[in-house]
Amino acid sequence: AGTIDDVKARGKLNCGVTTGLVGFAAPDSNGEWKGFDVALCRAVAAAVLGDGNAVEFVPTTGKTRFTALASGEVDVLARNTTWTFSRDVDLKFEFVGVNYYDGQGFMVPKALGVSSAKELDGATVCIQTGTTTELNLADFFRANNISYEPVPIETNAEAQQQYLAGACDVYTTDASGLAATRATFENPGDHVLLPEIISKEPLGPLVRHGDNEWADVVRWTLNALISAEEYGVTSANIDEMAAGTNNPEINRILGTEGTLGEMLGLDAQWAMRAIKVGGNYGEVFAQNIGESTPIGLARGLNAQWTDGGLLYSPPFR
Amino acid sequence: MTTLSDPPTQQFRLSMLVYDTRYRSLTFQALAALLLALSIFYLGSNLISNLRAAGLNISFEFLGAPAGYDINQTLVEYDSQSSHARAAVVGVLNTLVVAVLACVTATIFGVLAGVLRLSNNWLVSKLMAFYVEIFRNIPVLIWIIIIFTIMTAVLPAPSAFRGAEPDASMVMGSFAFTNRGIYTPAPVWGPGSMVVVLTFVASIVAIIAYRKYTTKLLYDTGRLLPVFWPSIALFFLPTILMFFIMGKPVTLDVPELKGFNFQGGIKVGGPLIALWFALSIYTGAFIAENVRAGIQAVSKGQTEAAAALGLRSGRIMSLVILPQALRVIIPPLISQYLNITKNSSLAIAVGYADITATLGGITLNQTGRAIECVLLLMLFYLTISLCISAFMNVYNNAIKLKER
Amino acid sequence: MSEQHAHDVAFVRTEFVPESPPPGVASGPVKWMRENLFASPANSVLTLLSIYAIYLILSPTLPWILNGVWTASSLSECREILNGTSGACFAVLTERWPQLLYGFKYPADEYWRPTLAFVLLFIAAAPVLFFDLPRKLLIFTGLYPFLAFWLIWGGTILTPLLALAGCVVGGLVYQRLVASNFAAGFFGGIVAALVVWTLGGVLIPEGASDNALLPAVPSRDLGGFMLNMMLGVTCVSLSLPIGIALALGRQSSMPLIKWICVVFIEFIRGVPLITLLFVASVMLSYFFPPESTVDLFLRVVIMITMFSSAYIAEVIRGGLAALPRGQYEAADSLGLDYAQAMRLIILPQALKISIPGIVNVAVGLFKDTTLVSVISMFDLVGMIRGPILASTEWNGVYWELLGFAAALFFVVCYGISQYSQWLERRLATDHR
Amino acid sequence: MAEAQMKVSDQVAITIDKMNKWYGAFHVLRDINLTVYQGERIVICGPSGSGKSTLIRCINALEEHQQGSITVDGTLLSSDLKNVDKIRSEVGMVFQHFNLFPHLTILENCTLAPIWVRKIPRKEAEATAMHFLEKVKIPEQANKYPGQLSGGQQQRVAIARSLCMRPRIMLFDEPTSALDPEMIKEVLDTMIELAEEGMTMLCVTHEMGFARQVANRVIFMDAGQIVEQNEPEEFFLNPKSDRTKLFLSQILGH
Amino acid sequence: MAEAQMKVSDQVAITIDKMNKWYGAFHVLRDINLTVYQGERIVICGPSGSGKSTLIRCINALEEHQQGSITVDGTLLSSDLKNVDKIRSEVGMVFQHFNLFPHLTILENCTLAPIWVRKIPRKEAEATAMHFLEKVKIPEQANKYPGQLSGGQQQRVAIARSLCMRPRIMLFDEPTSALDPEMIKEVLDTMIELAEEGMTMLCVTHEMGFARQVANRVIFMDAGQIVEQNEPEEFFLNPKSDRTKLFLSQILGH
Ligand SMILES: Nc1ncnc2c1ncn2[C@@H]1O[C@H](COP(=O)(O)OP(=O)(O)OP(=O)(O)O)[C@@H](O)[C@H]1O
Ligand SMILES: Nc1ncnc2c1ncn2[C@@H]1O[C@H](COP(=O)(O)OP(=O)(O)OP(=O)(O)O)[C@@H](O)[C@H]1O
Ligand SMILES: NC(=O)CC[C@H](N)C(=O)O
Ligand SMILES: [Mg+2]
Ligand SMILES: [Mg+2]
Repeated sequence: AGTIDDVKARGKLNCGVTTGLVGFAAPDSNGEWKGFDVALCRAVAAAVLGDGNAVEFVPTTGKTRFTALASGEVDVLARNTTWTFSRDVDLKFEFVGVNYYDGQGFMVPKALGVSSAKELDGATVCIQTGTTTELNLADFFRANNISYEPVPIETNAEAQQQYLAGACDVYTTDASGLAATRATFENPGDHVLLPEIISKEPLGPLVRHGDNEWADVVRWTLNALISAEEYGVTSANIDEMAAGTNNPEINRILGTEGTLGEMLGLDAQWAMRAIKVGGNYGEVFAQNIGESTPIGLARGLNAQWTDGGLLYSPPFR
Repeated sequence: MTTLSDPPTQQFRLSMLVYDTRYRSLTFQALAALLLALSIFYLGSNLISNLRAAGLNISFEFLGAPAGYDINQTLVEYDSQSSHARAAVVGVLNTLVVAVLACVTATIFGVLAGVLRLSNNWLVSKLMAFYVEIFRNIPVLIWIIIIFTIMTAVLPAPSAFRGAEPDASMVMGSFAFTNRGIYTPAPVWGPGSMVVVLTFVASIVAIIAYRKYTTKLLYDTGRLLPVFWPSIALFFLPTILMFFIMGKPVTLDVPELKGFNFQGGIKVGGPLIALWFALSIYTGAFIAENVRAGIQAVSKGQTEAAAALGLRSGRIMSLVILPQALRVIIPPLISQYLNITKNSSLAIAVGYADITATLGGITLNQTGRAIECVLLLMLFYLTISLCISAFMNVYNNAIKLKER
Repeated sequence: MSEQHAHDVAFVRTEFVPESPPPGVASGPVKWMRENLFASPANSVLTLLSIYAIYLILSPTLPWILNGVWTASSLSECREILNGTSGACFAVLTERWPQLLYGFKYPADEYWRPTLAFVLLFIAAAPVLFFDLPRKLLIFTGLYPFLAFWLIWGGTILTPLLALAGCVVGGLVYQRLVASNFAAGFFGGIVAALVVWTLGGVLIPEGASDNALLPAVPSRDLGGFMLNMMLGVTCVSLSLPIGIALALGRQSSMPLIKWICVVFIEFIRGVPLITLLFVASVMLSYFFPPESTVDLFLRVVIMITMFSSAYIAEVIRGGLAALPRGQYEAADSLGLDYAQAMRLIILPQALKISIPGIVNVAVGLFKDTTLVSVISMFDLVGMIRGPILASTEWNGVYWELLGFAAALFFVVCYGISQYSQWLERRLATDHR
Repeated sequence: MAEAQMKVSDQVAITIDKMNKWYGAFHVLRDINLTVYQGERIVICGPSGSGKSTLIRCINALEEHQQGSITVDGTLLSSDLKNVDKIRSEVGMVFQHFNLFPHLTILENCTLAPIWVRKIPRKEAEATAMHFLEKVKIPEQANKYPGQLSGGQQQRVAIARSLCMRPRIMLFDEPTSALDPEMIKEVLDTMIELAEEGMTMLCVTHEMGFARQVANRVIFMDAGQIVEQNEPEEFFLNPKSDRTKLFLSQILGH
Repeated sequence: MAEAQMKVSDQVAITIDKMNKWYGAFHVLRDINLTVYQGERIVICGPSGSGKSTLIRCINALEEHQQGSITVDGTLLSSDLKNVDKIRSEVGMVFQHFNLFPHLTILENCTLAPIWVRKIPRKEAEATAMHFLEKVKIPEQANKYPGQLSGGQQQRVAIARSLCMRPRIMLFDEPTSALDPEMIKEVLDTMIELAEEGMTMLCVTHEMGFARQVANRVIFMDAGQIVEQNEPEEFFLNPKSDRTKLFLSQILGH
């Protein structure tokens, strides 16, 4: 049976997330998962099962995430995972889209007085193993002909601990991850992100190869969130809009027109529910990692194409 | 009575498969073989269909591809362009390094604690009992993490050594204890240093020869020469003399804070130290128990008999008690060594680049070749443990006390 | 013949010497100290060194512990309270103890369930651990797994009842059939149990768990020390029967069976538990049918059980080897068949000899359950290293948390090992 | 001598025909031919290692033989487990080292096999057990454990345990050689009583007094062969073979 | 009786004067006075726990005494290690449980102490060892390990091992009580031979035959005291003290 039937039968969506990266996915003190990636999981769950809380969050490390997905332990992996050729082709996964356009950055204590990554010759670098950043790092230092010493680490939490203790001079990972990590520091101001972004890290949710129905569900849920922002559908006004608008695209998304839901194997309100749980893409972004949060990420590349960003959902039609 | 010498040949009946001892065991074994084959087939077919469904295949070609990642402790030449196989070799060597180091120190800790636990000093023996109980009853993973945390959270970062009035300073001006590891001076072998080294090796040989000679002299003539002080003298004097004669050819390269880190000297990385120390102190507690049991296994009568023959306590220890106690101690000691090797796989908790971390960790992850990597990993540990137990069997047979 | 010696040897004591106290060597603490602490110069040096070592350890830790802060909501608040003085921040324990004990997802209203299961565990284990208790208690021991399952996982009570029913029916069929033939009884029992389970599985309504008496808790939500306890207890009890089977198989005269057991045991004992856990987390699901998703907890239980059964098999093999051959022969000559001889004569004795060894394996295994944190399960160590240390409030409180984990394990393991020593002493003097 | 009262029938209890046995390449039993009639009491003696134990263990199928045949009470001892079971339940065996089950009480020792092998209800089995325990004169020990009894008492329990299976033939392998002198008598008395009731007995023993008093036949074995057999009086007074003479001079001498 | 050939000189070998010993608060040896002349053969007997072993262990400084003095061959036993060494090398001791060194061959057992303590060259020590092994009649076992010998042989090796140190006094602590009856004789024979050569011997034993045959004096101890001592004939036929009578009736009775 396809994943979608499994999920429906189970009544729960198994969603792979990080073991804890504030803003993207982390349990709060009540054990409730919160974050940008979490919101996507909830949206999918709402779309498929009608309940944004019908999600089992499976914490995975950089190392365990792919086996968790491949072995069927999770139905979808929403764990700031970079879309790369080999993961798509060789590891046989299906990236359904990009929910955050990112790049690898470096964070150093201000006190070190470093202003460029090129000055890091001989530095000790904390790096999460099993990630693209680990490979980029090797390439970057080799290309610039400078040396470094890697300190391989399993989780963001440990990296943070090592970095703060001074066991490494630099912490490198996705720039968004760096910002999120820095936000949890006691004195975030003592640490700076270096200007270099040494790679492209398009982060997005992924599913197993070969189950296209399921891939479509996740892909279009993500697109629904993005489109919703584009068309101004928010969690606040969605009920209103669901009554019918004069924009046929919105109507198709919200199920008042056409049979898109049916084509996906869902009901007509699937996208409406998905948008309702956490809001549209913009709302999710603003709530979890946006400029008003401690993490304070600007939209940048992640603005709608209409605003000069890269977010560009294919049409619902 | 008849003359028939063989039991009458019976007609074969099906029930004989179960009730006849001749067939019974064959029947059961056939059944077992069938079950085994069935389960292998079941698991195998699941595996194949799962792999096909996921579009994967089993292949070890990835081992030849460039690894792409760097490793911080490499005993053989390695960079990110080397193959995964080479990364695995680096991991194997790192595993062996930490295992061997931990075996040595665990033995020292264990023997010390085991002997001291038998001390008639109340405080010391209680202290050792405390050590043994505390370390045996808390998981080794927790110890590794605790010691690693001490390494990273308590020791100063290299930057603390910087500045006019640094927060930390080097011990004796040449040892730096930092949270990235310990930096010690490294010897620099100048011209002529070979001579010094050779002298040192020669004096070690001389010590062994001298000890052999004293025993032989005793056996031949009954004259017992002093052993301890001459050994000490032989150990130090020739080498030191030669060192000065050759004009101090060996100099020390003292680590110095340059840039982000200390440069020069020898660095023993923090993860290595944490793992090494945790494994040795944890296993040391077990070895201490073995040592104590071994010494206690030699009956009091042996000591008394030796004393009654006029032997002094030092000699009783070395001639009578230790040779017997060692027979009891060494077999469990070897299985503790095996445990150390297996537990060294916990390196993964502190980021030490052993085989589990390279082949079973990063390589597995970057290539997605889970089955292949885990298989290779198990194969490696299995080989080591089979070698150790083969060695143990040989040893056990060699030391077996002759009995009637 | 006595003319040779000039000495008159005859002597008869007429007055008996009364017992007298030893000559006035100093007694009391001074004497004790002289004998036990300062018997010789070397000894005195050792004593002083020990005292210094104790001082070194206690001087920073004691004030740190005594000055501990027990109420604060975050590390920074804690530091404010301490105001620069050295002191522990035990507030993290008071704040997060439910997470440490039960994991961060076990529903808070239901904490009483695992707690109750834990308490009942003692009652269930007692008759196994102490032979003097009435044998009737073993009935409770038999029921306990089902009860504990229901308490911890919740859901419909039908599931454990069905499992129990299956076992009971299987047992009854076994008893029936074993009279004629062991193999028939054994396989008959298994088949009967399977039939009950499949039939019952069809009968249990789909939504039975939805509004059950105890809300269902998925196994992914288990965590903290509870997870360690559950893994330890489950795997040890499951591995006992498997270990016995392996040990008997290894003694078998049938080469194939012996060979299978030897390969299995030596293979498992040759690889570290971590690699087996890797197998559980990354490989095992490839061996199950594609549609069945066996959850991680179960896979880990399978691997740890295999691991510990290999070790237990070796312990039991020792127990079997310690039995004199005469016991086997006496059983044979009375006409008992293999299964009866094993069940009635050999195993009861061999197991009794093996209990201390089994307990030691159990302690080792219990400690090793912390390794599941490496495959990102949130046991006690996983909780500490993951969610708690990563949280904004408690980022950086290592010692309190690690010390707590260490203390918890110490109490349990030390307790068990004391029990095993007591048992060894008792078995040594037990004449029966 | 009580022999007059003991009856030997014409019915064959055990027939051993051209039996040969090897341990590996070592030929322990060579060409054994022996017919035992019901009610016969046979004592087997011979030097250590001559194969006495092996012979009676073969009768009970505790050891396999490689050539020849053994028939017990009409049942041919073959590799068929049913026959083995049948023979074992007809034949009781008492070992040198008693081999009581230390984890069971005396009573449980005695009822175990009747309940599990003969499928006799427990009550009944216990009654039988008490009957035989009375016979060996230790009914009061029924609820103790073997470790709490003296060697002589233990051996008597072992005899009672065998009797509880109501065997038609009893085998004894040096039943008294692990006992202190004063206990030997207790056990021999029990065996004599058994003999008087007409039980077919094969007994490996060096107790010549016992042999004289109860045996119909003494068999002397050496090097895996039956060297001589005769009635006890004849055997002891007029040994025919040199080996027997040598052996008798040794054991009677000391 | 061979006693006629055994000579007792007037020279004192051991003097024990008002010796007292306590284990903790327990008074094990009370007011022991004893003079042993060279060439004397003394048998010490008494009930279990009466302090016999403790007494002879004190002579060898295996136990410390708290009051009184022990002088062996003119050397006062004090806490001075040199005196202790001197005394130990003059006094040989044979234990109940032999205490051979299981990891050394018989020959090595016998040469260990001569080489390391007496500093005798190995060749010579081995010759001496073979001499004494011949004396105890087991030279052919020289290259076996203790575990390969029977109890009696082991005890004889233990005696030879002590003799290799050429002691002037031998102490025996129940040397035969761990042995099977037939082996006891072997060992006693060896001891008798030693006695015939005039060795000064103190022997804790309950072998009355041995006492009668070789002892000049039998000492009876009870409750840590010497209760009675006399020549063997007198001692056994005419015990004076009630305790001695009671004791003798017990051990001779059975
Ligand atoms: N399992 C065995 N494997 C090989 N040889 C054996 C085995 N059991 C016995 N033997 C050998 O078979 C021979 C006969 O043994 P058996 O026990 O029958 O002698 P026995 O007459 O009973 O002697 P004893 O009076 O000492 O009991 C002996 O030489 C013995 O060493
Ligand atoms: N190390 C010790 N500590 C305390 N008490 C001891 C010790 N050794 C012996 N005793 C006690 O001293 C008393 C004398 O013991 P000793 O061994 O000398 O008796 P014995 O006459 O040799 O008895 P046996 O015939 O049983 O060997 C006994 O009551 C014994 O319990
Ligand atoms: N740091 C992370 O956890 C993710 C790193 C990177 N985006 C990857 O997918 O490999
Ligand atoms: Mg025999
Ligand atoms: Mg004594």
